[in-house]
Amino acid sequence: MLELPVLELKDVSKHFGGVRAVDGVDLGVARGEILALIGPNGSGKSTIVNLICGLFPLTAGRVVLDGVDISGMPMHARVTGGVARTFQNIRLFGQLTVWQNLWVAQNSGEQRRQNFGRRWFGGSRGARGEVERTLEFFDLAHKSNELAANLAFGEQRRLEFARALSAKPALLLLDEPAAGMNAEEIDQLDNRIRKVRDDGVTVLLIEHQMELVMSIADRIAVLNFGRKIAEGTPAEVQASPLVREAYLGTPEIA
Amino acid sequence: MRPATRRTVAVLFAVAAACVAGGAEAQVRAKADLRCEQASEVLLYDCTVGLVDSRTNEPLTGLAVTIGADMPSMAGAHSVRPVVAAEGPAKGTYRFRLALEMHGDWALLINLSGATRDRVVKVLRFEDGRVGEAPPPRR
Amino acid sequence: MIDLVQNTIDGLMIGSSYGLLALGFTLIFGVMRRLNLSYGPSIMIGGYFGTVLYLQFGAGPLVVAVAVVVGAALAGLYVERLCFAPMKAGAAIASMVSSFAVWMQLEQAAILVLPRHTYAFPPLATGAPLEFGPFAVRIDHLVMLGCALGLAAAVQLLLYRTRFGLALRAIIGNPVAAHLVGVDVRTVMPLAFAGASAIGGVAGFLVLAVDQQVTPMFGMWATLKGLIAMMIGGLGSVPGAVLGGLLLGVIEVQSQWYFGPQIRDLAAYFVLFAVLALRPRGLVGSLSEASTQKA
Amino acid sequence: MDDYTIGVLSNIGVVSFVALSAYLLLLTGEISFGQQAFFAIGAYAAGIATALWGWPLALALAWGALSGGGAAVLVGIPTLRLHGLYFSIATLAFAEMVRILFELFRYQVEIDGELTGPSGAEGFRNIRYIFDHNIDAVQFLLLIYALLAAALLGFVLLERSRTGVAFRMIGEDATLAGLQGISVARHKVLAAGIAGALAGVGGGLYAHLTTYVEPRIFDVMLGVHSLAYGLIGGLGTAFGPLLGVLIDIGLLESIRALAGYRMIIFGGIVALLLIVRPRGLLDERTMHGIGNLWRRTLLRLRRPGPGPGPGPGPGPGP
Repeated sequence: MLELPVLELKDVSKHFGGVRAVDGVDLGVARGEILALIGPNGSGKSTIVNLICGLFPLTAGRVVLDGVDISGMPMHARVTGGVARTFQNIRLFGQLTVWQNLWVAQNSGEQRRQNFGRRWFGGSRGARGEVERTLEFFDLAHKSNELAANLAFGEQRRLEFARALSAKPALLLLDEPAAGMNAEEIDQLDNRIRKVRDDGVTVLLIEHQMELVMSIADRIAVLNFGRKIAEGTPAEVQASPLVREAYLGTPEIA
Repeated sequence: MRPATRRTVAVLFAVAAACVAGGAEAQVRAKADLRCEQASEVLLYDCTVGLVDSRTNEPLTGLAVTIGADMPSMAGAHSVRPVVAAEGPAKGTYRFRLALEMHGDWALLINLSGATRDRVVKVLRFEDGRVGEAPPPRR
Repeated sequence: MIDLVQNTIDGLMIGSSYGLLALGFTLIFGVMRRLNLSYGPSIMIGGYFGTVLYLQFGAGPLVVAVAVVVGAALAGLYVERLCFAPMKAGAAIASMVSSFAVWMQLEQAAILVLPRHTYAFPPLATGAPLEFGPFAVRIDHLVMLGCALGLAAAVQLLLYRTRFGLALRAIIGNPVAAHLVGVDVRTVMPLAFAGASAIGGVAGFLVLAVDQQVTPMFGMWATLKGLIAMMIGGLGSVPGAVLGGLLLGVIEVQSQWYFGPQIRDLAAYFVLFAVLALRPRGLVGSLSEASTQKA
Repeated sequence: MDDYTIGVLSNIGVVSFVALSAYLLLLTGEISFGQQAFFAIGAYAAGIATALWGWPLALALAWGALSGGGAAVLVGIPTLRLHGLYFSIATLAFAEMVRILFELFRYQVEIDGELTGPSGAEGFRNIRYIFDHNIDAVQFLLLIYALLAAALLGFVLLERSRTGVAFRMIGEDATLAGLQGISVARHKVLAAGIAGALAGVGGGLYAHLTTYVEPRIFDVMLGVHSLAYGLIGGLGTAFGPLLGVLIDIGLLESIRALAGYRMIIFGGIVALLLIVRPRGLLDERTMHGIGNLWRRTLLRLRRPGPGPGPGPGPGPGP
């Protein structure tokens, strides 16, 4: 790998009491790729996302973003540094409007400099334009002034994705974005993730929907019991006997 | 600073200036001597307040005197409607009747207007059949 | 040195009543994860029940004690019905403020019935203090300590050795799951509420009997003391409540002896503040992780 | 207007400052039982400034605000990592400590032949600025409401700002707000500081309004009341706590015929109200509804034609 990976997990562990939710995982995400992280329920996928964005402290190991060790950084500083995420269970600010949800999420370092001094009395024209473009892209423009809590389920999912993008992240963590979606919605999601990647955002995708994963992932890493058991192209991973064993009884991998 | 901010600040300063503007003159300061005793009914008290100029000790006569009462421990919760005092027989004394809501410590705000504007605050403990100085609160 | 020990003894005795107050508090907080500000005023209502019986009918201490406990339990039930039962799951703040509004109600009701500032309350025991060498212990203080330890032990047994306790702890752990496995939240909660207020009622009776007077300020006093003791000891824990109460009592008596009454309260609040800033979970761990969530 | 009405209106205005102070912290999701402490600090600081140091009122009020805000920031830092009940109780403990310290606080100077200044539990009398400077009750009332209007304007601007929206985000879900790149700690200290300053101004006004303060005034009752105002009036707008104050003091004063039953009725009304509307009368949804209605009306006025339409870039408005 010539270029420095966007994200590197170095021997990362997270123990909850005696439970080793994540146990010595090494993982690199290259710039501009879509890396899918899969594994059975409870294999530690979501924990890894939480460790990357700083929700939990690490038990051991390091998280390196763009060559900078962010292991000890508070959550908000990681966002400024370029990490954004969505949630498996939708988490929105329900009492705020769609517009507000996106506007205040503009927190990359560059956006902050632009917004400085305009924090108090409305956003800059650039900030507004950005929000409008994002809303357009996610087909939410007509809902811009609606309270987030009043949106339909699918719209809320899109808003979450949109909000994560608002921070202009270098690395986007998508935690089961297709959960609860129908085929058509998954198709749109697929297109959007590709488009986002083409715009230069690196994507770490956690997903159970194997069709989606196999269709868009450049590489796949497989977790089981908190350990990485396989990593490679979709074809390589599908061929791995360890993976088959881990997924025994779940036919969709085959 | 944006125009809106500037305007806000300007208004604030104007208000502030207006407050400072009222010139300081040496005002007469009143001193009050307040006595209360229970009237015919429980929680009803007859009070007499003697008002004198604190420098000269001259009785202050011909003033409009109103009395407000409030419980310090529950400011605002039990305040009674202010009563107007009537000038009494002795020079510089004013009499009024208070209907309180409960026993305990009451802060009486004695407001003077007319030739002299002032306010004197007295804290008394009103009990069943007894009115006295309020000792410093314990609990 | 003798002072120090004597003060510690007095502090433990007085602290045992704080422990009882905290015990009732922690039961409500542990079960519903709600802060009942009307807890103290409910006890005050019980106290007024008692004093009316005493002054009007010359009731003896035992009858008065029962009246206080029953009165407090009834008032507690009223608070639960009005402020806590109708609230949806997320409305913790609203029910707390609501319980404050009811506090105002209860206090005014008490003043309406008995408008004087203080009323006499029957003494618990008037005998001379027991002497142990250079140290003296008041008999009513001993009764207080005995009741506190006994009740705390009973509550602990109730929580960990009975079906009702199991139901309570199931609710604390996970209300939805408890409902699914057949614990009827709607009957357990009022019971817990009345029970907690009754425990507070016992504490209230003991304190009032030692003071031999009741005032409308007692409600606020009881809420504050119970709250402080509970927070020092640790939310949701029976031993924590007792320990917190005893500690608070000792701190108060010692600081009053050496520095005077104003420093007494200052010291209590200072310790509370320090405990929260340095060790927010309190000195003893909590009944369950969940009970430390937002109130 | 008679003196009585002026007095009640002045009270409403002054108490509104504490209510706004508690409301600001409620926005960030924290329940403070301790805003009365900053009210007290502001009252003593401003009272000392005019009565003992001979400062002009405007400067004294600014000093009151500074003291209140400064104290709030200082106490905010160690209590920051506390949440929920822990934070509430910590603020209560702090406020009671402040009240007791004022009971011990003596600082008296001879002025006009009389000892003036805070004298422990007996209180602090003769904060005579308005009498010495011939400011009559109506003028002082206007001052209170001018400052209140300024504070409200500040709130309206705040709620349109990123910082204001960030406050609300933290209030709804602090972890999620942190994951949007918002520094929760910094925003909370900021909110605590502004809230303390607001209470400080209110305290300064109160001291000069009554000419007399004593530590007992600033006990827990005041703190819980100010908390209740926002919850009764509504958390959707800064006018909510004002409505709460108006309902409490205004309504209570207007039904004086019920003297003796007032608290029973008021307590009942509040308890029932909170069952129906846990976030108060003017809650977020109501305010959003009102905002939409207003926007649609404006649109219709601007270009007469059918349909409200989706509306243009709505801006960051609430």
